[in-house]
Amino acid sequence: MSHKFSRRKFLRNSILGTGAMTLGFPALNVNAKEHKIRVGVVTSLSGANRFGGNLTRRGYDLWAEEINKLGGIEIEGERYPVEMFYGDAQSRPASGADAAERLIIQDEVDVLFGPYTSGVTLAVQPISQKYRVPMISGSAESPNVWLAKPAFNFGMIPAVDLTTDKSMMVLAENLGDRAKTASVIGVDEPFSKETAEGFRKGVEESGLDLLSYELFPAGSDLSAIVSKLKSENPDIVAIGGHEDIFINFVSTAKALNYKPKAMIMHYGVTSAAFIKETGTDSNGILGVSVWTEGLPYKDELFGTASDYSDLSFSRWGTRPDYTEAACSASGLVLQDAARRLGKAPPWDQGTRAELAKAIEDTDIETFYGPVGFAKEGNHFHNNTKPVPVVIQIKNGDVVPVAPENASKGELVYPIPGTS
Amino acid sequence: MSSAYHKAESSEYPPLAIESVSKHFGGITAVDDVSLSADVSEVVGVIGPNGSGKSTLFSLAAGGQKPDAGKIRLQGIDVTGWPTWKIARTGISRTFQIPSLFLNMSVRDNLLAAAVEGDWKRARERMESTLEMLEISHVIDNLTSELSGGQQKLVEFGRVCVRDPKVILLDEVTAGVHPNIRQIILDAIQQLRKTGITFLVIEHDMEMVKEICDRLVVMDQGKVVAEGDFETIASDSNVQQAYLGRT
Amino acid sequence: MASKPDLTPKLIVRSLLIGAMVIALVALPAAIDPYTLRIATGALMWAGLACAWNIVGGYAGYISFGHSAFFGIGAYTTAILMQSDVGASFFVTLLPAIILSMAVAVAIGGPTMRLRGAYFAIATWAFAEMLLQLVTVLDFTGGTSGLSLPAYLNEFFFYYTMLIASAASFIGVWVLIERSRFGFRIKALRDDEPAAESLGIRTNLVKVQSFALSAAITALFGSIYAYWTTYIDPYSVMGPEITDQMVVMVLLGGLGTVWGPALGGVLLWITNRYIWSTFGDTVIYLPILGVIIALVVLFLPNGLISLIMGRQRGKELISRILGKL
Amino acid sequence: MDLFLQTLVNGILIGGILICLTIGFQLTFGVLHVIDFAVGGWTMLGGYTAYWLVTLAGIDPFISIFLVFALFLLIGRGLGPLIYHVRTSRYARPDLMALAFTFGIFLFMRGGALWLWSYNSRSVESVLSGQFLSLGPVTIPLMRLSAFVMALLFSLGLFILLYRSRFGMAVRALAQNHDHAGLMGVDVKRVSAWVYGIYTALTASAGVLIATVYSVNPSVGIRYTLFAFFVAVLAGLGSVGGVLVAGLALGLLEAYVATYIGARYSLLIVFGTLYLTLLVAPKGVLGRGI
Amino acid sequence: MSNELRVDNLVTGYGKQEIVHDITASALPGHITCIFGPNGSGKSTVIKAIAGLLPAWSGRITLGDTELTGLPVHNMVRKGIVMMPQGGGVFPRFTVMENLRMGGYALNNRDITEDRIESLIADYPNLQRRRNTPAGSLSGGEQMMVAIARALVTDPAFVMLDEPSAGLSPALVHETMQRVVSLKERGVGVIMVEQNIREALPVADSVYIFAGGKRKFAGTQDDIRDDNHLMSIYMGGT
Repeated sequence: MSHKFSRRKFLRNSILGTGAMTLGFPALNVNAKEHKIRVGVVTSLSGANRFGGNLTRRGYDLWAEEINKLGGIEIEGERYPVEMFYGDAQSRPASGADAAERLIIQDEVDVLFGPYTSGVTLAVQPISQKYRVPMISGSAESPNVWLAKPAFNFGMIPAVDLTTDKSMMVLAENLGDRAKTASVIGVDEPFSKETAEGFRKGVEESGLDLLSYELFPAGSDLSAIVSKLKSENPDIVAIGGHEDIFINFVSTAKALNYKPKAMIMHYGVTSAAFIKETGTDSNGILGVSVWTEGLPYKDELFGTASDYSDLSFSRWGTRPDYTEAACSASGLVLQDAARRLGKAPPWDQGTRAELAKAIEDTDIETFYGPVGFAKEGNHFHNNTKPVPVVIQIKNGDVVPVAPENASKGELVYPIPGTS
Repeated sequence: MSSAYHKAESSEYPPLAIESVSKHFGGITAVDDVSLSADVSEVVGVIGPNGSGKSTLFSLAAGGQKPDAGKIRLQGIDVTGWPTWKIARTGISRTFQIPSLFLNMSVRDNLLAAAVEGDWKRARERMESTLEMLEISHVIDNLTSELSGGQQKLVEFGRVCVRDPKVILLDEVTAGVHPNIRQIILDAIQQLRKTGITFLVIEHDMEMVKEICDRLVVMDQGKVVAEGDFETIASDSNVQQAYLGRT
Repeated sequence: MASKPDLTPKLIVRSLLIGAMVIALVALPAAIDPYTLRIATGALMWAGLACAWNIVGGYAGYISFGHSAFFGIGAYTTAILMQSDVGASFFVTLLPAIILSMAVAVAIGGPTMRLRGAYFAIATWAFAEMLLQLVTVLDFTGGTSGLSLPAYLNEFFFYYTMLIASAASFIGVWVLIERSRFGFRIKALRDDEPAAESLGIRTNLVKVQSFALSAAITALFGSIYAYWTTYIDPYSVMGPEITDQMVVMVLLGGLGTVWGPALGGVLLWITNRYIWSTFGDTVIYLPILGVIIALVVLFLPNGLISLIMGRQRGKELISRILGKL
Repeated sequence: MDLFLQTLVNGILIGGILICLTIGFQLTFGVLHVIDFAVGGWTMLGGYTAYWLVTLAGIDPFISIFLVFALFLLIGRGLGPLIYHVRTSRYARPDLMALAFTFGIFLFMRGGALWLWSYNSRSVESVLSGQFLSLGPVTIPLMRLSAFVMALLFSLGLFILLYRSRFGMAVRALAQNHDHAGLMGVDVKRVSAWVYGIYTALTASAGVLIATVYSVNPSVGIRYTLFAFFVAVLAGLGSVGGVLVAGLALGLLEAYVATYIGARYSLLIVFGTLYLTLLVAPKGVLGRGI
Repeated sequence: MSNELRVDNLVTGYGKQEIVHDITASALPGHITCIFGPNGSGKSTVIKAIAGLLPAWSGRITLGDTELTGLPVHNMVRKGIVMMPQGGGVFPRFTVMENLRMGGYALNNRDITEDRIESLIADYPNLQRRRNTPAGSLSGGEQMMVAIARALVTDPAFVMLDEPSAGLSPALVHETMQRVVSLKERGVGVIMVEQNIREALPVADSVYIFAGGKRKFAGTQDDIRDDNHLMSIYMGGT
């Protein structure tokens, strides 16, 4: 459905727009205003973060499709269908701001769903603030996003500094005496760096011996890093980065005959690309995830976490990761807040401010887990409730291994074949 | 005219004095202990076969090259080793053997660019009168790259004139030009010398040399081999050797 | 130049046109919505940046691939000074931004501009990459996490600020380069450096002056940009794409002309945003741009402006294309 | 000490990759006097060709490298006359116009690749991927080793072509003086076009190796262009022999900085060195022409 | 003579600058044809135009019945015309042998090239000894010898020399002229542009004097009475 939609928009704009060139085609976007809730998605549909950006879109779209199957969001007994609008941030902060303003001005959206990356989110926040359009971010994990206390922005995923250190501590506790030392590396870019810093904090707090902490530029040759780790030979290697780096690290380490006893990464370990590219070499690799399909959460729209996973798989052909899940859950937050607000769309500025208040008061259970936003502190408006799960790849499957209440299998340590 | 002469005569130093100047490139001596001085309003021809060091001498005088030995004086000021732009500002102006026009600029702009370090208030006026003198006012707005070879030579000549210099060095300024254009240049030189400008010209066109030069300096293999008026030179055995080769 | 232009009909038409354009530009915000105004603001910025690059690239003849460094210096100076621990107001930050960028330009301009042609291009690129890497490893620049600025969300303010900055840049360049001595010096240096020297022009000084001027304007736009977008990181204000855009805009509009960069900058930016809002992606814009550059080099080395302003250039172009076939 | 030795090996092997990348580039500069901005673009396209050949046809990169070589030889040969035309045109500054022209080509390649294949990185699998050789405390990744060997073979092949063939003699003559070579009967235009073809073929083949050692995505080109410039500048633009030394020097610099100073600073130091090298010795630290 | 090399009404120059205005001249195989004239007279420009290094703006260049006008430079050697640019035009980074092999490039036959080189180099003991020395490190005179030997590898009908004596010492100038005579003895037509008239005139079979891009004199050495006559042609024009 979303495909058809975008193609139709594409055709319409390209046919009508060719003549009009640029200025003054807002007129084209005037849609018949039935009582719909207009939702704008600002995310990286192109550019360096295109991959992740499209994951967020899938998550948002899946919710929109599901809720529209029921006729839309229910407010005061009436159903209001959801219409989605997209703005491509091109993985650039300034384009994200352009996109947000376009969605708000030209498409007159009532609410925004947020970008994939933290940088773009930081550039879009002031726009949402200016027009008083609430923005729910299903991605964006940098703690920086919440430092400025954005009144209209809400984050579904706990910032990395809340998750990576905890997961490291969980891991250390689980390993007990078996692990004494750890080294942390990370790509020198916002999310990856903060992930690495979180890991470092976790290492220090859990009493492990930190052998080294090193950041490196994206795209560098990893042979130096791997050789150094090999000579230090820590019990745990923690890596902050995206799947590209993990793939590169695993293959470089293999070529240099190095296999750490335990390797923990964060985002991207669970991605299909990582498991496919690394093959059997992914076996035993640990990851941190704020959500997996095995968790015991559920809600009315999507059912259980596992139901959600099946639904997403049948819709997109791949299993969802926690970003997709968080994005879909963003819709649930909107649904709940709109219901509590109890006012029919379209919403004017004042109403949208009330909606933001309603979102701030969110306290719900979803397939993604509990959602509630901090109302003060450094994680203002960040959903700090989810508890990170340590997972391990076993023969291509993602198996939660810690903490105990979520565990579905034994944590294998050291990884067989360790050097 | 007399006032111009008077003004020039009041200066006690020659406008240009080259004193025992030498220049080596690698193992080759391009200019070998050359001395030469030119008086106010004098036109000195520098002739000699290819590679005799004439153009190098010009570069040494105008600052494009630094001499290894010797001194260059302009109006009595020792300018040896000064940067080119600074020497140029003391009143020496030259053309190049290889055309060096500002090809992406109009004729007007070429001349104005030449006048830029001088009396800027009168620059436009001077530019216009120079173009008139050289009879190229009609191409004032053309890009110099669009001009014919002869017109380009005129622009280059005009560029050195417009600066109001005291000494002008012309390096083969009439090479390959139409006789009409050559005549324009000759007339201009005659006219300008009357205002007290000193000329040094490298020239292969002997008719022209004969016509305008007060004095000739013949160079061969970096040295001055003869000096004097045209008739003296033409029958000088050193000169014949320089031109016709030695046996 | 001490001359009064005659009031020819051509001049009257031109003055009327310019007057109309000024009125249109000033009145524009009243006529369009904030989003379109944002695009217009961007177009003004890129026109101004192209104008800045053109000083060095077009007039002095030094193809710089390092101008993103100055954009970044401007953006970072403003961003750092506006952090809450310093708390300077926006306009106060402009002066240090400009001074710092000029100081850097003067410091590196001397040695770097001894290099010619492609060597200069590579050296400036290396310098920009070096600065980019430096910004990512330093703490006070926020490293790769970037910096957020206090948000001031008045679209009129930014439109008029850009308009003033851009207009000042163009008028400045026009006055300085087309109407004063400096322009003759810089163009003479571009076309033939030894000849310029022999005419008394102090080329080394002129080179550095033009580099510093270009850097200052670039930094000015960097400063405004930072305040406008409210968030900057190393790649968004120092990435090579910023320089690339400037180069392409000038090349397309017309190297070494006053209005070419304006044409190139506005046209390309609007095209970019149009493709983006229509197709949702500007990737296709890149290969098209590449082909256009190659074609411009082959057939229209004086840029699009030569089609409008050139006297016989149009004919020349056609004959050149026909000559190729 | 073990780490020191391993770093030495790492540096040498990175150097091998850089040599591959730059050797053809030097040839075009030496002969055509063109600084080709698109050098990273050819690398990237070579990598993608190998990716598609292994993905769609199952051809191992060690075989497809020859196909890539042949394909890009023809592509470059086709484009060569245009480059020659721009470089020898009567524009005001043909060297800069040539730079701008190749910049356009590069943008076209990068944009085209992004459009067709998007931003994802693709790894090229070879039989040697992940294999290694242990020599005492030092581990040598076989894929990198073979890239290094390939770099040496390319260089050797190029040297044989240049110094042992009639065509090579013409190329070397051309590098010294276009007019004089023409007077000896060398068809300058044609030979120049073939030189461009050889350059693109060598560079695209280097791309195959690079994609197999690392991975390939449309944006890698810029970095490789800069690295090629670096090695070329260090070697002295146009010096083919100097590339061997300069490539190794840069590889070692990168490896030792990453290991002993911090990987975070490696690019800063690399670009800083490049900048300073250009200021101090614009004509290169090593070598002279072909 | 069917194998005469002719230029008829040639007009050419550099860039936009017309240097040669309507010159007609010819040269015979087995003869030494000398072109004299002051700088800028167009003498070098003419032979560059014959060699294809400069385009003929108008006029014709022919070798016997073969039209040479407009042929690219690399075809000339295959038509039997070799030009030696000023200074010899040897490749400085090539060894002596490589330079000679380059002379045979157009033959495209390794064996013939090597045979010819061996027979040629026998006449040049200096070069024999320095076969593997880079030409750039040879003296000017030796470079000239390399250039002359190299010009002969293809067994051309005409060799054009642009100021072979430039920059050489008097003794070497003399030796060079003897080499030129030996070319003639091989039956090669020589066209020589020269400054050193005194050395060149005695070996010339026919003489042209150009000045200002025009032909001022054509004849044989006997037509030139004495130095003063020559100087007057040179300096005054006739």
